[in-house]
Amino acid sequence: MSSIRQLVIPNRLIGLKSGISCTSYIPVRNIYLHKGSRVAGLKRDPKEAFTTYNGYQYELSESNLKPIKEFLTQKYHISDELILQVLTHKSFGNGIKPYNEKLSAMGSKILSLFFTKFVVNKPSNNELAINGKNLDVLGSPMAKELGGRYALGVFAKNHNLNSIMFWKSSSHTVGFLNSGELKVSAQMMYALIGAVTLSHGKLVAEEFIQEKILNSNDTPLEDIASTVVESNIERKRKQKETV
Amino acid sequence: MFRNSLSVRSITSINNIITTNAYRSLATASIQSNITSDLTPLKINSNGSRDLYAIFKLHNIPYLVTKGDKVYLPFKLKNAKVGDSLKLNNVTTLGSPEYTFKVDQGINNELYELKASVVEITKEPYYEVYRKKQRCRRLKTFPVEPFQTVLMINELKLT
Amino acid sequence: MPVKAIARTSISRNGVGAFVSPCYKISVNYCNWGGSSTGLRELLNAGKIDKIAQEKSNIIFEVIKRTGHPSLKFHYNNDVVQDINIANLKAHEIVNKLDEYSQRSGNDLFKFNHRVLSINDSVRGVWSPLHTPKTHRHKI
Amino acid sequence: MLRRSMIVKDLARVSRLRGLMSIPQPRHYSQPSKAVNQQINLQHYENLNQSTSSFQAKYDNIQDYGSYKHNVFTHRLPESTASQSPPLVALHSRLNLSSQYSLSTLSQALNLNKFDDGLANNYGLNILGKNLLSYYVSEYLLVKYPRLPMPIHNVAVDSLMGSKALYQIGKIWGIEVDKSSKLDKYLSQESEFLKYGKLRYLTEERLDNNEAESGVYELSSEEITNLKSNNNTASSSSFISDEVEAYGSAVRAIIGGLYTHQGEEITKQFIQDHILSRKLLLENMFEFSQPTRELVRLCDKLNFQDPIDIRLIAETGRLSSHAIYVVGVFCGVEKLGEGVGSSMNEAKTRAVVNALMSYYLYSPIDNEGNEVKVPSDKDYKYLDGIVGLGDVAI
Repeated sequence: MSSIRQLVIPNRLIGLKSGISCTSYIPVRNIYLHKGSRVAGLKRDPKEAFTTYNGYQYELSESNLKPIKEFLTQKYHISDELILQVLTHKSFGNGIKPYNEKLSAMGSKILSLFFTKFVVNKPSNNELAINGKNLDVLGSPMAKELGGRYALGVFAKNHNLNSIMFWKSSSHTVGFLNSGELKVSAQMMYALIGAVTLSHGKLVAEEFIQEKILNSNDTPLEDIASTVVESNIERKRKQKETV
Repeated sequence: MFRNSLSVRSITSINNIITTNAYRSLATASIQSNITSDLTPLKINSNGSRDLYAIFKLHNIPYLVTKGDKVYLPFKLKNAKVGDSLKLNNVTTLGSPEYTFKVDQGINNELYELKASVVEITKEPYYEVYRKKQRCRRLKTFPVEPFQTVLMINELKLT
Repeated sequence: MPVKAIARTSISRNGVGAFVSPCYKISVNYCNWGGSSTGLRELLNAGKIDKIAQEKSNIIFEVIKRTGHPSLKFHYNNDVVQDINIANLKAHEIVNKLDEYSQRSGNDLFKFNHRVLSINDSVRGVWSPLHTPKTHRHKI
Repeated sequence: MLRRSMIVKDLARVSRLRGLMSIPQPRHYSQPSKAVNQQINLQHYENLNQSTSSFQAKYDNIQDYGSYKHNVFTHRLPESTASQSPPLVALHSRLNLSSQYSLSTLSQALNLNKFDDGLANNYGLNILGKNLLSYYVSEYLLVKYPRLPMPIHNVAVDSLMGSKALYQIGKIWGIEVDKSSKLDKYLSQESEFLKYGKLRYLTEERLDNNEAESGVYELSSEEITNLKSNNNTASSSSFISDEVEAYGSAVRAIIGGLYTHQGEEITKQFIQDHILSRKLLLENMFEFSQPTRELVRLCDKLNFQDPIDIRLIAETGRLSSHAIYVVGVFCGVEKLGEGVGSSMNEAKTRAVVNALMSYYLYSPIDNEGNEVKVPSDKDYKYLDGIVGLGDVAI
C-alpha cells in the first residue's frame, strides 16, 4: 500500500471536479434517454429522474432556494450550492447528487450540545446542582426531545421550510409521519444547522439556533417539544388505565 | 492545560551546537533569509504536516521520527523527569513524500516545531559480561543494566 | 451498501497530547519488628515517605504494616504489579528504588536494537524497482 | 484543606480477606454508546418514556429546567470528605485538573450506583460529557475527513469515544473498581474514604454474592440480553461487559464535570489532549464488496467526463517465476490509483481500492498549507472541500 502512495496525488479528484484539468477530450455519445416507468438497462431522462414527486425540478434556481434563504437572512447566509445540498436527501436520485447526510451529522451534534448547555445553565435552586448547573434535567424526556427529530420535523413544517425538498419515499401519500417526511424534514433542519456551523463557525451557529429556532416568532421549538412530551405522557397514562 | 506545560524546556546544552559560535549564527541567518519561501511546497506536499518526517540529532546521533513515534535512547537523559516536555532543536532534515529540506548544521528553529515528552525512564534487561585476562585464571564478571529513556514525539509540524 | 465498516479501537499514545504517568499506586509494606525493615522504618519515622507522597501527588501511597521482609509494590495502569524486595536496604537506597520504579511503565524490560519505534506508515513508502524509468530498470 | 494521598493500614489484624471477584450487576438505565444513528424507527416516539420511566426527575413545569429534581438522591459528597480520599486526590492530580474542579464532583463522576444512601450518581454528568464528547469528536472527524463514508465515520467516532476506547482511557487514568462489600470493608478495617475515589457500579447484593471461582465471570441480565441481541447480527464479537460500560460512563462523567467547573474551552482542550490524540486506524476500517462498481459510480457522481479505464503500467514478465504486475486506474489522462499484484486481477482490484481510499481519506488543508481549523476554533474559516457530498449507492 505504502509503495503506491507516493505515486497517487490524493487531491487529484478535487482538481478534476472543479474542472481544472482533463478537458482535452470529451467523448460525444448519443444515448437514448428513457421517459416514463423504469426499464432495466435504459438510462432515464435526467429531467424526469431529478424531479420530485410534487413536481420540483432539481436545480440551482432562486425559487428552489427561496424558503431557506428567507429563513436564514443575510446574517446566516450560506452559499447556494450548500443550500441545494441541504435540501437534498440521500434518497433522491439514488444518492447521485450531493446530499445532506454529513451536514446533518454535524447539525445534530451541535444542536444536542446546545440544548444540553441550554437546559443545564438555567438558574436552579436544586441543592444537587454542581456549580449552579442543574444536571438532573438531563435525560428527562423533555431534554431529549428538545433536539429531537420529532420537534424539529414539526418545526420545519410549521415554518414551511420543507415545502421544497429533494427526496423520495416509497409512498408519498400516507401522511407526514408515515411517509417519512417528518424524518427527512428533521434531517434537512439538522443539515441546515450543520451548514451554518461549517460556514460561520460554532459561535455563530449557536447564535443562529438561539435566534431562529429557539426564539422563533411563531411556535418556538420548546413549545412543540413540550406538547409532544406531554401528549406522550398522557397517552401512556391512558394506556395504563385501560390495562 | 493538561500537559505539564511548566516543564517545557529546550535541551540546548546537549542537543545543540553552542549558540555563541559565530559560524552557527551566520548559518541560521542565511538559511532564514532564503528558505522561508521555499518551505511552502514542503508544507503543502506534507498535507499540512501530516506526512512529515524529521531527522533530529541527539549527541550527534540522528533519529528519524514522525509524530507519535517512540524514541528509545540507550542512556538516561540528563535532568529529565518522566512527564517533561522537551523541545528538540537540532533538526537536520525535514521531509515530505516528495520533498526534502536538509541543512547539515541544523535547520533554523523558527521553521518547524518538534517536541517530545519523556514517557519512561527505565533500564535494559540485566546481563553479564565476562572478561578473561591473560595469566589470570579467574573470569571477571561485570553486571550490566544500562538505563533507557523513552521519548514520545509530541508535536512535529512546520510553522 | 457499498462500503462496510470494520470496528477498530483507536490506539492510545500516552505523551501525545496529555501524559498520564503509568504508575498509579505504590504499596509500602513494612514490619515493625524485623531488622530488615530498619531503613524503611527510618524513612517512615522521619516523615520522608509523607514528603515523597506529597511530591508524587499523582500516585496513591499505601503504607501497610505486615510481618516479614519489607517490600514496595508498584501498581501500573497495564494491570502489572511489581513487587520489589527492599530487605536490608538503607533509607537512601529505598528512595532511589521509589524514584526508579515510579518512572517506569510496567512493561517488561527489553533491549531495543533500533532507535525509533513507529506505528505510522512510512512517509516515503517502500522503494519499488518497477517504478524506476524504463531505461534504468534492472534487466535479467 | 487537608488533602491526603496516603493510606495507612494495619494488615496484621485483618481476620479475613476475601478473594476479589468481579460479579457485575444489572445497570439501572441504558447508556447507549452508539455514536451517530441516523436511522430512526418510528417507534422511538412511542418508547420515549418507557426507557426512563424507572428513573425520572420530577419537575414543577415541563419548561422550567431549573426545577427538575431526582428524588432518589438526597445529597452530594461534602468536599471535606472527598479530600480525605487518597485515590480521589491522586486521580485529580494525575489528570492535571485545576483546583476549581472540586473533588466531590470527581467522586460523583465515579459513582454509578443509583441507591447509595441517597448519594448523587453520575447520571447527569455522564449525559453532559457524552454530548460534549460526541460534538467535539464528530466535528474533528467531519472536518478533517469530510469524504469519509457514513458507516466508516460512525465506526471512527466509536473508535475514539466508544465504550472500549473510554475503558482503555479509564484504565490509563488509574481508576480502580470498588470490589469489596460493606462486610469486607468492615473486616479489613478499610478506610471509609477509600471508596469515594473508586469506580462504584456493583450493587451491595452483587458484592456480597461473590462465592464464585476467581476468574469465573457471571453475566448480569443486561449483559445476557446484550449478548443475545449481538448474536443475531454480524458483529457478534462486539460484546461489551458492565465493567467496560462503567469505565466509559465514568470517563464521560469526568469530562462533563470539567464543563461544569471550568467551562467549554478547557473541556475542548481536555478532549483534544486525551481523546483526539489517539491514533485512528482509518485505513483498516474499510471493507469493499464491489470496489470497481463503486469507483465507476463515484466518478459518475463527481461528473467526470471520461470513462474509467484500467491499464497495465509495468510487469516483471509473465514467464518470470513470480510475476508482478503494476496496474493503474485512469480517468482520461489522470491516474486515480495504482496497485501491485501477482495477477492482473489482483493488481486491478488493489488499484481500484487505492483510488477509492485516496478519495475517501482526503483531508483538506488551507491555502497556506496548514491543517484546517474546526468550527469551534477561534479564527475558523470556511473552505471549499470541507463539506462531504455523501457516498454513492450501488
